[in-house]
Amino acid sequence: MKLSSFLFKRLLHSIFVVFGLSIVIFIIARVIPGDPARLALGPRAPEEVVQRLRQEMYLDKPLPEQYFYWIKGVLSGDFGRSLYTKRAVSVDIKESFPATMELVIFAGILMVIFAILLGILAARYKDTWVDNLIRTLSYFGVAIPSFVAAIVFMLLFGSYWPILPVLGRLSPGISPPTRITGLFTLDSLIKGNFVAFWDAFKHLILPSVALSLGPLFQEARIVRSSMVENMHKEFLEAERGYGIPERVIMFKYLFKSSLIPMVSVMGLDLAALFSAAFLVEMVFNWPGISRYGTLVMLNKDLNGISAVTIVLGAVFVIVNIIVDIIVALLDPRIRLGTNRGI
Amino acid sequence: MDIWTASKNRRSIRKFTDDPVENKVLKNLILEVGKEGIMRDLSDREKSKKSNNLRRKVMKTSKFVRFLRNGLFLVLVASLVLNLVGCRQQTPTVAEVKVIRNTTSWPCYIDPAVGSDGTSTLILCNMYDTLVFPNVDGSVKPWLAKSWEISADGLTYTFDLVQGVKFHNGDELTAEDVAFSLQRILTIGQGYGYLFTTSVKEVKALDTHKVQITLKQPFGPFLGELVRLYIVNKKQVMANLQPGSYGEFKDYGMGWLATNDAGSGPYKIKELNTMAYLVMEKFGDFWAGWENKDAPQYVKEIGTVEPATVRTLMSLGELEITDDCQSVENLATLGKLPNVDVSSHFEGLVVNIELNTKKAPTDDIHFRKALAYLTDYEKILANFILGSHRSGPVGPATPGSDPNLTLYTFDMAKAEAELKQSRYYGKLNQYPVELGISADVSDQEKVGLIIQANANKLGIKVNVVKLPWISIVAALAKPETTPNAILIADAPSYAEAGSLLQARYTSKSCGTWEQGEWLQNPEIDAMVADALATIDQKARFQKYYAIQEKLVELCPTIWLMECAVKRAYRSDYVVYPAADPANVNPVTGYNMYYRDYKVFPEKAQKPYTPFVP
Amino acid sequence: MRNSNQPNNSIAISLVRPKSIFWHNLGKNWYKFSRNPLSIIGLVIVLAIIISAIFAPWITPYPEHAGPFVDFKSAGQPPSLQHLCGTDNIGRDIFSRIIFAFRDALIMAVVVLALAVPLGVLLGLIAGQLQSTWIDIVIMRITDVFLGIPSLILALAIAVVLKPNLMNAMIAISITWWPWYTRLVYGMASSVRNEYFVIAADLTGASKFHILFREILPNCLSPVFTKIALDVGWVILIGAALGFLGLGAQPPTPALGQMVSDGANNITFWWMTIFPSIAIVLAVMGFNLMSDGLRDMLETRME
Amino acid sequence: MENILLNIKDLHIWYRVYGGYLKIINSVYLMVREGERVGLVGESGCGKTTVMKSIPQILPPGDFLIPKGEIYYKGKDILKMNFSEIQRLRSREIAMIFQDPTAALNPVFTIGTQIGDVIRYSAALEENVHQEKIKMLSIKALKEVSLPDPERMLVNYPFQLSGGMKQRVCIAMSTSSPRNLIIADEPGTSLDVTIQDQIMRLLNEIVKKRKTSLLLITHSLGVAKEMTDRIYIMYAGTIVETALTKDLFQNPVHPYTKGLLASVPRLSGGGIARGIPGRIPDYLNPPQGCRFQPRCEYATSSCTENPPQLIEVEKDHFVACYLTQR
Repeated sequence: MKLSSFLFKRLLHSIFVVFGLSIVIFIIARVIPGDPARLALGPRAPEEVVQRLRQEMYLDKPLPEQYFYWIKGVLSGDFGRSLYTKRAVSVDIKESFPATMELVIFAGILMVIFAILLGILAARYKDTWVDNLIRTLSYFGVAIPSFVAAIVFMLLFGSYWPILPVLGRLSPGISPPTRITGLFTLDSLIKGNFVAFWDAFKHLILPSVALSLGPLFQEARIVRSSMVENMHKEFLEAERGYGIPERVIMFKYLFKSSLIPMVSVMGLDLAALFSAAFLVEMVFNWPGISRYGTLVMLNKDLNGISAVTIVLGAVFVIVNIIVDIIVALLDPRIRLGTNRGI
Repeated sequence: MDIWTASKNRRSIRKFTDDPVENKVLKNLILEVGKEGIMRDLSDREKSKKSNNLRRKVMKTSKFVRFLRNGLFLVLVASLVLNLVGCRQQTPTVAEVKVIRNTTSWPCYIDPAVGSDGTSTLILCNMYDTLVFPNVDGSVKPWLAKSWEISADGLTYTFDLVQGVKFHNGDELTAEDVAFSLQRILTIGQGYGYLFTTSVKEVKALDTHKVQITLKQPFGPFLGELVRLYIVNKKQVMANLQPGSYGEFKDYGMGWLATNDAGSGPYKIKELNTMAYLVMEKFGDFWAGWENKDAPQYVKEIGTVEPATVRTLMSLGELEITDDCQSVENLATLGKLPNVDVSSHFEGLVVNIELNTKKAPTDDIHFRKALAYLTDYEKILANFILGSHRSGPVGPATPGSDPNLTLYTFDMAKAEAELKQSRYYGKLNQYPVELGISADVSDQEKVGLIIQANANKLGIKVNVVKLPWISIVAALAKPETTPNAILIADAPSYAEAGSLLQARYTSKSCGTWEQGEWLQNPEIDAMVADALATIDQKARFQKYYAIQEKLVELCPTIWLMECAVKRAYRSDYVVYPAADPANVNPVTGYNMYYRDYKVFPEKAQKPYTPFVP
Repeated sequence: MRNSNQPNNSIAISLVRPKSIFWHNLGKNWYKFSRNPLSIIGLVIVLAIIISAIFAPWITPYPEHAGPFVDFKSAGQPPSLQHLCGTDNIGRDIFSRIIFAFRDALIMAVVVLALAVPLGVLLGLIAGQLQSTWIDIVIMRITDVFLGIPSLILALAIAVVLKPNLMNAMIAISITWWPWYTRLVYGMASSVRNEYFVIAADLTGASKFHILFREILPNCLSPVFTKIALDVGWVILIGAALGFLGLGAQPPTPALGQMVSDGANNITFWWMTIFPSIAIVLAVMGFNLMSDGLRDMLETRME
Repeated sequence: MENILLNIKDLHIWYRVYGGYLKIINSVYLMVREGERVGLVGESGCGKTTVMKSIPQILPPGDFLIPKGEIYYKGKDILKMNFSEIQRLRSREIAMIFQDPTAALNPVFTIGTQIGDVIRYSAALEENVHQEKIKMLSIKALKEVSLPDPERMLVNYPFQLSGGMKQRVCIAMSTSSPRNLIIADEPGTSLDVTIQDQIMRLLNEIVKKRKTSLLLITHSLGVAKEMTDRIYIMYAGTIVETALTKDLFQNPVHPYTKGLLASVPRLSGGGIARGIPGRIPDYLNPPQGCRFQPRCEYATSSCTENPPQLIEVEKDHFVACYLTQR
């Protein structure tokens, strides 16, 4: 009951955010210098042709009206025609989004697993060499930008050590599995096509590692610190005092109470992976929405830009909602509603 | 010590070679040093002390390799596992098909009425047919049109079509289709439409195999232009109309043709991933037949020119021919790969620095000349694209370019002299020169820097600005936003000087990316118009020469070079026609006419990754 | 017990401003800071970067290589004694260029934060003080909208519509940066404003201004300082990312991200990629470590 | 004579901070006999809690240091015990009741889980027990501390209970299985007086019923007077006086004790309480000699030289003060 109302609030709020976002993005996209129609049609297109496109894109209308038409389209899933690929943006996005999804999910899994693992290790063996090692590592890891990692991998595995594929989602030899979810690994598994699965999996490794490297270590640090912080809590002393064994305290009481801050931060980082993907996909030539986004941005394809940003914004918001739900489920104080709203 | 490590390293090399992974290591070590490097080093064993630097290089790389081996032990283990499993699946499942895989800039627009960039052009050439076909000397030969007659006033052209030409879907190609295609491109006006919107008045099908085109005014190179008129299947297009704003023609099939083909060319579309690649398949009953039995069964256009990518594909044997926009360094590296050669030919692609004649300080002719003199052409040629050569307003490879034209040469003294005459001399620092270069081509930066360095010596401040292509297009739309100087490569649309001259220097083309000069010189306009209206080729060419001389004295442009089109390709099993100067076709795209290619997969040396359709 | 004596603590804080705390017991702060050797390492790195950036023209072996300079003869030399990090494909000394690149990187960080922080903090304060008034709502909703999308994407979108150069890159990043500070300060302010000492000040009839800047602000500052130190690193990183896509400083001005991508275009010369990458990592790491130290130093622990 | 359960000898505990160690516990002697109820009384911040936590070794590791001293439990030195022994001690012998129930209960677990685990791992039942038994026992434990509707309580989270209830839950947890020694750290001080009173009564009953010994840590002599047989007066980490409760109240010897007694408001006669001037000294560099000396009205030169030892002034009445030695 209380949870539902909390969720409702949260939902309302995020709808508002996306809406506000759409305005910001629209404004950004529309201040692009130069006549987008002309840009799209190239220099030699006769004036009347350009005029036609302008009308098709409502560029001759005042801004508010343009926005109205645009948002109307967006709500009906129509982002207009990409000036870059000359196709419906929605089609492009449908095509490219799963690729990014797959990459981010994979990276996310890596991130969460290793972060928690390292974090717990470091906390458990606080101030021992294990802890120091992990912490020093994490200081490095955090500072490695995804695109630098990507480039270095590319350099290493692309030319000096060609053991892992560095390009695209599948080797040229292998035909992509029939599209069900659009995630190659998943589809190929569903279809029982293990060759394709293995290939797709190999292609995933480098990009997702490059993507998750930074956040992974950041997480590890947060996990550690939040566990260490809880270690000094009186209830832990109490539980010790009551004679509850260390392992139970460690993996039951300490872990769950430390999980909550972890989850919320991890959610943010998970969403942030989408933006990091912008550069990684460029480097690894990964046909995802982020690469598409970068291309349309660099080519000033305003329909593309606004579509990609709004979509990613929405994803970002949705991820955040999900995280909030998880936190709520973990933390009774929120679930049973004694905390102050959002 | 030196010898010791070298020999040690040799031993290690011999040790490697049985192990698959290590083998790769060795290979890469070889690419790193350049194979002849190692070979020499190996043979030199007894007469040592020689080629020290080489050995040092080997040593260094081997050190690097060793570092990799130690530092990345885990990776190695992982890789072994992966490879083992990998190998099991990599054994070619199908008979090695004849295939050409070719990297190219992206995206491509495969609608004949939309695409006009390099990639689109080469695809269109292969998927669609034209009335006439370009010869290597730039003239045209009958193709879909087995003959034609031109009225005395040079206004009406009547074409007689070949019978029994089949579209990819089996329909017969008729005059209707020709008329429709021309009408369509005229209406849509994108792509190569501009060629015809200026010249064509109307088109009508006289009967099933006779089509008549009427021009607005006499136009000499019209036949040449027709190599850009791709004939689409009217029935098929009309059957696939989507809602659009072209009245009865709805969207004129643009939606459908964006991802499908309605052509009759030697290759038909198989699979198009608009973000990544295009696969074309040989069209079995192509009307002109397949006397070339070794032509590729499949062609894959891979949508990337990213050096690392290209190099990796090549070194894994997943690529037959590269794109033509690789940097000097990368071409050198590619050339060192086993069985890879770098071919070089000219297609009339000229690289110019367009000077804005409507903006200080480049509005002063002396200033422009100063810039032209202080440009170190030799250095640029040596470092931009090797094997290129100097060129005037029109590239020597293009029919109609003036063979004896006197060009500006690198001469700082002259440059200074010109500068002294310019009205900006003495207040140069108030007039910095903005030099725009395309962010997409890495090598362009070099050119910019070379000029910047020299200009600096004369006190001219040059700011190099890297712009994404689209921003360049936007900037050149108005004289005030056009930078003082902008580095742009341009190629003739059809094989004649007139094409470039019209597109580059007539007032009509001001505001397009093709003219950053804003020349707006009525004299030139008149001369060009007159030349183009001349039917007789000889006379026409003479007029072209005159225009080019006139331009040189106006100096609106720093004509750098005609760019060699360089592609790295697998010489062991691919016959790449353009590699032989005799077959080089001056019309852009026709050197990628895959019908003439020969592929022998069985001859392929390792590394070779067969293509599985 | 603990709860009941919290306010007196806070009063103690609010009466002496963090700054003066800092100066008064420098020794103690230094102890707190240096308790973690890593923070000292961070400090060293940061100082090294800043100093080398400032004195770049004097300490770099080839200062002219950061300007309009071409020397194809010595292009693509591997690291050696005369070229510590080798030379790039245009024959410029990479080491010198990295040092110079630090300049722009730092300038960018400073400018961005100088724009974003005051704005963010001010809005946060105001919203926090005038809680649940329409001002608060407007400010915080706008903040939410800006936080509703990854900052890199927004920065990209803004940067591409402007002309690619350093200034615009900085503007783009600043626009995406302020909301974080607004939210941070908002949180702090809205908790601090319920502390006894603020209420006390209110009751004694202190002016809104006084309360805002004398009572509340000082108590929000230490996390802000920490975040600033941290963000310098992140700004450098985002800047590099933009540069990587060619949206940063223009050639021949060296920029870290630009250099990395150039390296990617000339993979034969691995050093063209590796060393700028290391430079970026070092910079970011240095500031991270230092900010950790700052946090240990500034945060006032209970007990 | 009754045998000794807990015997702390010359215990020193230091706390690591900037610039060195806080010598918070400075030679504490303390003894608890079987079935005896002992009070440890002192101002807040004099180190009572530290002593208490040091007994089952639950002081936050790292920042605390025990330079010297022994803590004998049933004749075995806890400080020399290995981990399993300590574990056994915690789970079977000693029960802790913490000062602040809110802090002592894990906020994200239900009462049922927490008390259930205590029972599961307490020695009472080593053989693995099924959920039902545990549930039953927990309910019993909750009933014992007279909490209403225990079944429902099991699924509640701490934040859903009132302070008093939480405190009872804490007691229930520590008494859910038979223990020999209950260490109660100012139970209920964070609650209002009436609740506190109830809690105290409850504790008292349990101790009486179970015949377990009690170490009650409190800052109020009043509470101590009602609940304990013997009292230790602690000041700034040292025991200054100890005696049977009634003796102590009849004739306090140490000036500090006197001060404390004086500062307890008396309803009968007496007028306003007279507090002790000054405050607890700085542990970083405590005053020479007797730590109370700066605040002591009778302080003489000898007090400033070296700390006075505990001297038995009469039976079971020890005082650490030079006044007694004149």
